Amino acid sequence: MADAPALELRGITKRFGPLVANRSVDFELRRGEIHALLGENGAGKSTLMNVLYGLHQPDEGEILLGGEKVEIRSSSRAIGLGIGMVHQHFMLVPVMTVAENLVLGAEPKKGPLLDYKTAAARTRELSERFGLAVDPDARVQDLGVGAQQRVEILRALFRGAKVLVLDEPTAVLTAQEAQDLFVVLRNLKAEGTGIIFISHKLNEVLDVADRITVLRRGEKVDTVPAEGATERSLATLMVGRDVLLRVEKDDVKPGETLLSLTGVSARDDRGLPVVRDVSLDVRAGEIVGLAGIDANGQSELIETIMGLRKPDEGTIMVAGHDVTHEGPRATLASGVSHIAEDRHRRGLVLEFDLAENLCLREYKSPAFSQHGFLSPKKMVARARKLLKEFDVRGGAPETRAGSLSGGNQQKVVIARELNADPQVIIAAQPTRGLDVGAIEFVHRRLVEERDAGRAVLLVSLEMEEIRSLSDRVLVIYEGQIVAEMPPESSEEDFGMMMTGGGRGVGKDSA
Amino acid sequence: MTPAKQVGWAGVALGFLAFFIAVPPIMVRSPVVIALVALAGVTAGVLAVRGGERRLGWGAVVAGLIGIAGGYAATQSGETNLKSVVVWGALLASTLRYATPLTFGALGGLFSERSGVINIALEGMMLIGAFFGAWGADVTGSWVLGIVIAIAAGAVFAALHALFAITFRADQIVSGTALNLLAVGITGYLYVQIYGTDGTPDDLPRVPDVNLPIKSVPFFGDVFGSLNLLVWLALAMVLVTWVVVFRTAWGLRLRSAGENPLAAETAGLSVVRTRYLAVMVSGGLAALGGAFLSIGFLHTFSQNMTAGRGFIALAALIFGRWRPGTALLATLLFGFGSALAQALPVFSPSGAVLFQALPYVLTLIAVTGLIGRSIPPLALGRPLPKS
Amino acid sequence: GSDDSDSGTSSGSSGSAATSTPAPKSIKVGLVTDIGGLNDRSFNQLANQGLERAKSELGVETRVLVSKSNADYVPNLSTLAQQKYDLVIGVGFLMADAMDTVSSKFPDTKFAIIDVDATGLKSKPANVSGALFKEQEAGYLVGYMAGLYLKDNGGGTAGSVGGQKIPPVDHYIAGYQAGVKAADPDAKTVNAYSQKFDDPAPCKEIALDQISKGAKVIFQVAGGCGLGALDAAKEKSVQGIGVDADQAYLGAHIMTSALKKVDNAVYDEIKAVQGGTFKGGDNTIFDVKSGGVGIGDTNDVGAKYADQVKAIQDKIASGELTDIPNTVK
Amino acid sequence: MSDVDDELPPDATVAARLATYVRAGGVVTPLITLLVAFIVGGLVVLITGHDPIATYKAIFNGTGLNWFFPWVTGADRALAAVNLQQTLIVTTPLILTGLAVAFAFRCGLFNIGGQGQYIVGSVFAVWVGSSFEGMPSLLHILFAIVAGMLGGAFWAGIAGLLKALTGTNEVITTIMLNWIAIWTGNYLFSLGGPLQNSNPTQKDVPVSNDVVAGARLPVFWGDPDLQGLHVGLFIAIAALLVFWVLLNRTTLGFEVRAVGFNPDAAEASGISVARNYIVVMAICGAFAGLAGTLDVLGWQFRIATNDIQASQLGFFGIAVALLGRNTALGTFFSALLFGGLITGTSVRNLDPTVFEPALATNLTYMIQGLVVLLVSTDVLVLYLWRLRRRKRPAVAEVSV
Ligand SMILES: Nc1ncnc2c1ncn2[C@@H]1O[C@H](COP(=O)(O)OP(=O)(O)OP(=O)(O)O)[C@@H](O)[C@H]1O
Ligand SMILES: Nc1ncnc2c1ncn2[C@@H]1O[C@H](COP(=O)(O)OP(=O)(O)OP(=O)(O)O)[C@@H](O)[C@H]1O
Ligand SMILES: [Mg+2]
Ligand SMILES: [Mg+2]
Repeated sequence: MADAPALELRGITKRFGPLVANRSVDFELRRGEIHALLGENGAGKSTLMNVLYGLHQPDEGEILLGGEKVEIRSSSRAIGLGIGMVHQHFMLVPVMTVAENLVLGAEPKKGPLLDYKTAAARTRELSERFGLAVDPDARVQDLGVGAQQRVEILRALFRGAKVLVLDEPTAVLTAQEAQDLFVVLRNLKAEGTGIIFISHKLNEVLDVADRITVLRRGEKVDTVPAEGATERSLATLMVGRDVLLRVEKDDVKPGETLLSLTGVSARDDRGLPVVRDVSLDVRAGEIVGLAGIDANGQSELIETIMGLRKPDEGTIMVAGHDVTHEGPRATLASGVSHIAEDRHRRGLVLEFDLAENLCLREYKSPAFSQHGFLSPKKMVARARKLLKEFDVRGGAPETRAGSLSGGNQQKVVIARELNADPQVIIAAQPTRGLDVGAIEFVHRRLVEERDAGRAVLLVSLEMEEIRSLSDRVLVIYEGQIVAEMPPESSEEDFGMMMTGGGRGVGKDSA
Repeated sequence: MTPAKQVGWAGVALGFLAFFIAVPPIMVRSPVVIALVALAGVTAGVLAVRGGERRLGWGAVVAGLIGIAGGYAATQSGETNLKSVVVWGALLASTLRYATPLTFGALGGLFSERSGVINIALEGMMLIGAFFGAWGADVTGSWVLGIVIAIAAGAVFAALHALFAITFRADQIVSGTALNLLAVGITGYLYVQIYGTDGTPDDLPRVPDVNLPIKSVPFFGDVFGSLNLLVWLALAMVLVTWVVVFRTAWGLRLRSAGENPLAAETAGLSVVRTRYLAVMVSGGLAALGGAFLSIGFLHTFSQNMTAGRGFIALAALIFGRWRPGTALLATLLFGFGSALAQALPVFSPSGAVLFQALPYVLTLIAVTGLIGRSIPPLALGRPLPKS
Repeated sequence: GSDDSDSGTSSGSSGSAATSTPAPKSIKVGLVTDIGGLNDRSFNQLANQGLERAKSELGVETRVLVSKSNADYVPNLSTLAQQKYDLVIGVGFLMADAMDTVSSKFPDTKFAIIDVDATGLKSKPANVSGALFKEQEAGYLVGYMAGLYLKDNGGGTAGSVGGQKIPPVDHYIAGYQAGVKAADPDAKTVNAYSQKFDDPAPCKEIALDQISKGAKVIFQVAGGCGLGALDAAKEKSVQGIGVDADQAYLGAHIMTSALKKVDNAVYDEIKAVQGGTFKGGDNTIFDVKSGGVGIGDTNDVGAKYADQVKAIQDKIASGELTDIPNTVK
Repeated sequence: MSDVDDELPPDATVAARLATYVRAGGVVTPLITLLVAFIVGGLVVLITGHDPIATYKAIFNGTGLNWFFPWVTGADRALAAVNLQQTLIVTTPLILTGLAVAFAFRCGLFNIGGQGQYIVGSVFAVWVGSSFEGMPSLLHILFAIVAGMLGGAFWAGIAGLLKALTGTNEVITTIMLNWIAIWTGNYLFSLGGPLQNSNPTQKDVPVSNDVVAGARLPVFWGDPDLQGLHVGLFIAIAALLVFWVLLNRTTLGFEVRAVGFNPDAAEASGISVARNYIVVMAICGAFAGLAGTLDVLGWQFRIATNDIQASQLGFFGIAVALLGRNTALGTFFSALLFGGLITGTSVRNLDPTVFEPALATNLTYMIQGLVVLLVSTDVLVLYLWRLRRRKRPAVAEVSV
């Protein structure tokens, strides 16, 4: 059947326990088509694709490839059927070379041995054919995200993918890198490959896709042609109502400098320099945004400020105190609050109950302990108050933090950090993974804190968030502050600076 | 290598040289010379520390101090005593024998850990190998079959580790500890049940020695002239392991399972199968180490006869940074410590007992000091996420 | 109350037994091993053999308690005493303190202890008989044979491997070295301790080391560990000498064995109790003269020297040869 | 309640893992675990031609736990009392070595070094206990206890220090420290060793001096001369209490638990992870050292070189802690269980015609191994759990 669609999903339902991630979803992909999949966080996009790739088994529904019903029990089966996937979180082996990553699972052999030469040659060949520049012998861990992305795509193509799934491939790319990627995608499309493209960025979707399918709360809402669709119409489809994310805030009235970094440099866990000579000031009553692409030293910079990472050089002052070599406890004590970028890793002890989590900073203060003995009653009383104040739902003081939903966990972190009456707030990805309502709450609180005269350093990968909240924006690239820009600057200008356009050096092309 | 690193390693080498020249065959008798050489090592260490190679530098300082202490002690002791302790040929032959079970164990551990499964159960797997090697050789009357049965038993026992660690996603250290206890129980039970109070028969088939026609070659003849077949096999396995793990497609898959199992999974590989196989290979190799003890070297089985060798093998693996060549060096270091401990009492019979701690102290220093933090496979100890 | 009547009758009957020896009285005998366990191929095993022999030949009722740890010594000894065993035998010098405690608590029970000087016990109990062995005499005999062998083979070294430096071990070794020197004044001796009694590996390494340095005979005094030393002898085709029990069964490489007849000691103590001649608060010395120590079967090599060794044995028995050293320099 | 297994992130710490299991199974899980372990053990007994029921019954009676049955009277009762005393004497150090493992687990550390710490503690205790004759009794005992605990703390602290400073895996270092402790201990009491006894009649025996009468712990049940039950049991029980309070009611315990569950988060909230590693290991060592101390002061009174090589109590602590789920109460009961197994399988109590004691010793190891193995996953319980959930249709479907 020549005119059968390349791929068809019929009535796919996938449950995780009581949660229905996909409910009776139909989906169709034609040959030589770029089909975008849209939906809010948690709408079930990745789940649907994981079902297609054999990583999840559907509870109901069937999959047809070229009109034939297929069962995909494993990813090797999916690969065998010509399905390739570039995952939201990269699936590469960092210590191995590009070529090794590429051939993993379908290795060329010479006798019993791996034929590395052939592997490298084929990598080079493929890379030239599709215009995806990579060095076969480079170790993946030494590559930037853009290059890793290219390796992922090459890997899928190497295995002969006829259907290519890209799960949020542009999330970590700059505007320019994204445009480069789209050129590749159009080439692939011309060769007859069907492409499923997931993104939250409506403009990209309109730019590159032929058709668009929207998921909402696990269900398919509609499939529409890109022609004729607008960002607004798509947003309405996704959320189910008109949305306009706008943060209301007064004009900035900055006061004295509360956080001041001068010439700070630090290394990453492997000992490579990642923070280079960073100097910045954050004053009372302002929100300073730190914009940058993921893995450009933001995490390490925050760790250095918090005393979690030893700087090689430079000084860090908080409200006039030098905390450079003081360690986390003293840094916190000097009046810094830290909304950690990964709440599960740094923000919360999931096995602790909420009362304990809310006391993580202050368990030693006389309010909660005497002579080294804790007083659980006081901890619970305080927790009860905070949980109410910060509208944490689904949790009592005795509830284990791990049993809350992500948004409510984040509220717990925020409650603890803001309640500490800080001078400086470091908010790293404060709304990552939150729903619209929760995002509004967090944004409102941050603005309130700013208005209360605190200095806020906002680190985020979401340009939208940075632009709507910040009073000033600093751009970080390869560990250096490369520019200070007003938040009103255009997306393109930001993109330029964030990719090193300001210095004229490209990282990934090296 | 950065210059600081070179200086650091030179310092380490000088430290050991200070000791080396004090003992036969060179036997420098002047403490001053020894001290000068060792001090040069210490100085190099300090320089390396200054140059940023802190750990290596301190390692060189320690090596220098050991060099002074050991070298000085050597110059102060009688030449006859020295000559009777430091017979390099005998010492190294003994080192190889001590190292062999450890090498098998460490290589076994390498397979398992490279695939992402912590193998603290090496001790138990060795013990299983020791018993079933002896039992197999006894019932079949053939050492070859004894070895085969030992390997099979080790692999089956390791499959249990795989079942719990991989399929049931148990904490791998805890389940490994359990297997060690279980191995003591199983082998002890069977031993008592089968052999009662008589012990294994005295005509247990033996793995033969390989007699090379180099007996008369000085030094080499003493060391390599008549080593057990399994000693040679252990050395060969180091090479084989390296080729398999780093030069074959399966090795690539194995390492990818240990570094990023999800990546391997999405490349269409079965991480579960890879890990099972790796853990079972691990069991087979460790069991071979046990079989060396029972039918290669001692020709008997006794309860709990591995006596902690599995743990040392694990330490050697870590010290050797999960690489076959360096792991071999680590086992040789430990073997040398044991051999030396056995020879040293000539100097001080009352301190003889204390010398027994030498190999463990050496391992402790080695694991913590000199070489620095070794970075394990990224996914080591992590079960595959559930889908 | 029953305690008294019991011991009263037993002492009464044993008084008459001393003179007339009627049909053997059925008594209960308990044996407590030390932590080496029953299959140590050494004195625990031998003690058990003695007990078995007494059971079949003397018709006594027996029970063996194996100690798994030192925590078992006192409860094991006292359990047997409480259960009215007529004789409770402890094995090994590590049990000395426990024996001291328990025997004082049960003055009416008879105790015997192998390898311990009963007069040296802290509370000097009158109901404990010590069984001491002159291991040095056995060591001397096998050493003499080793020396003769060396002499015939162009001289050389006689090696010995001890478990730990403790008295019974050193007695053997001291005698052995003296014997070697007596037979061949030019022979050298080497000795080392493995520090272990169970793991055969260190003993084998020590023996291999000694052999590589010219030892032509290896004498093991290290229990289960020592089997490794004898295995080294087998592998390197030198002569091995067993210890405690007759270890000739290990193969043709076993020149002979130095015997310490713990089985006889146990048997004798039982017989003494049965016959009413048991004497507490004192030691029984087992030596060449009494047949308590001696030399085992020889292989073809050793057989050549059997007569000469026999002569020495007679000399020791007759008291002509004394002052065999019992400490290793 | 969601499936416990899916709740666990793949990189969960041991502490988090065990906490999840405690939540999931409560007291039922360890009981089922035990049951399965005993059934498997029984099967082994059966297959090798013995009667498992008679064997287990004999073992049980050997523990002396039948003392609690009112219908056991007369000589049986007296015997049961003695056996129970012995069981409790073994339980005492097991509680403490169990705590030494459990406390470390709660901080995310795996302390396999209980054996070495036990040895070092007992060495210190025997040294203090056999010196200072004439010191007031209570003071002497306290002194010896403090010394023993400090000794253990010092020994374990080395592993903590190395972990904190260089990140060296504590599993490896504690194992090495065990061996070093064994050989150093052997050296101290060997002939000519610095702590070998000074008694002229015993100068050939590699044993320490005796603990003086004043430093011995009073016996409160049974014959003081025949290894009756000493008051160390109460000290161990007090240690359980200390453990619980320390962990749950002090700032130190708060830190320990935080580090155990999530060292990154703990560090970010100002808790020094390195300091906790050192402190926690030292406390663990103090527990294990106390175990050795109580043994020395309670019934052993001296240390011979062979005792050091033969002792296994430190290793048993691992199984005790795991079965007890690192909780105070759990540790008590599992210590009692293993104490019972040890005495129950001893030859004194187990009639060789029922089951050969040499086999029984190994059966204990097997049961111990099975218990730990099953605890490592709680696989059985989880399995039943899932089965039950599968049978029961999803109650209410929740949309995303
Ligand atoms: N393995 C799993 N077990 C249980 N629930 C899961 C699992 N994977 C996903 N979910 C849940 O299923 C829902 C859909 O998740 P999915 O990852 O498909 O969302 P998404 O549309 O890809 O969101 P995003 O845009 O954030 O990537 C979410 O509520 C998520 O928490
Ligand atoms: N891996 C998982 N296993 C089991 N349940 C999960 C898993 N992931 C998510 N859930 C459940 O799915 C539901 C939604 O999860 P999700 O992570 O999408 O929440 P969220 O969207 O981040 O939180 P919020 O709704 O507060 O923003 C929660 O009830 C959570 O318990
Ligand atoms: Mg997704
Ligand atoms: Mg979400």
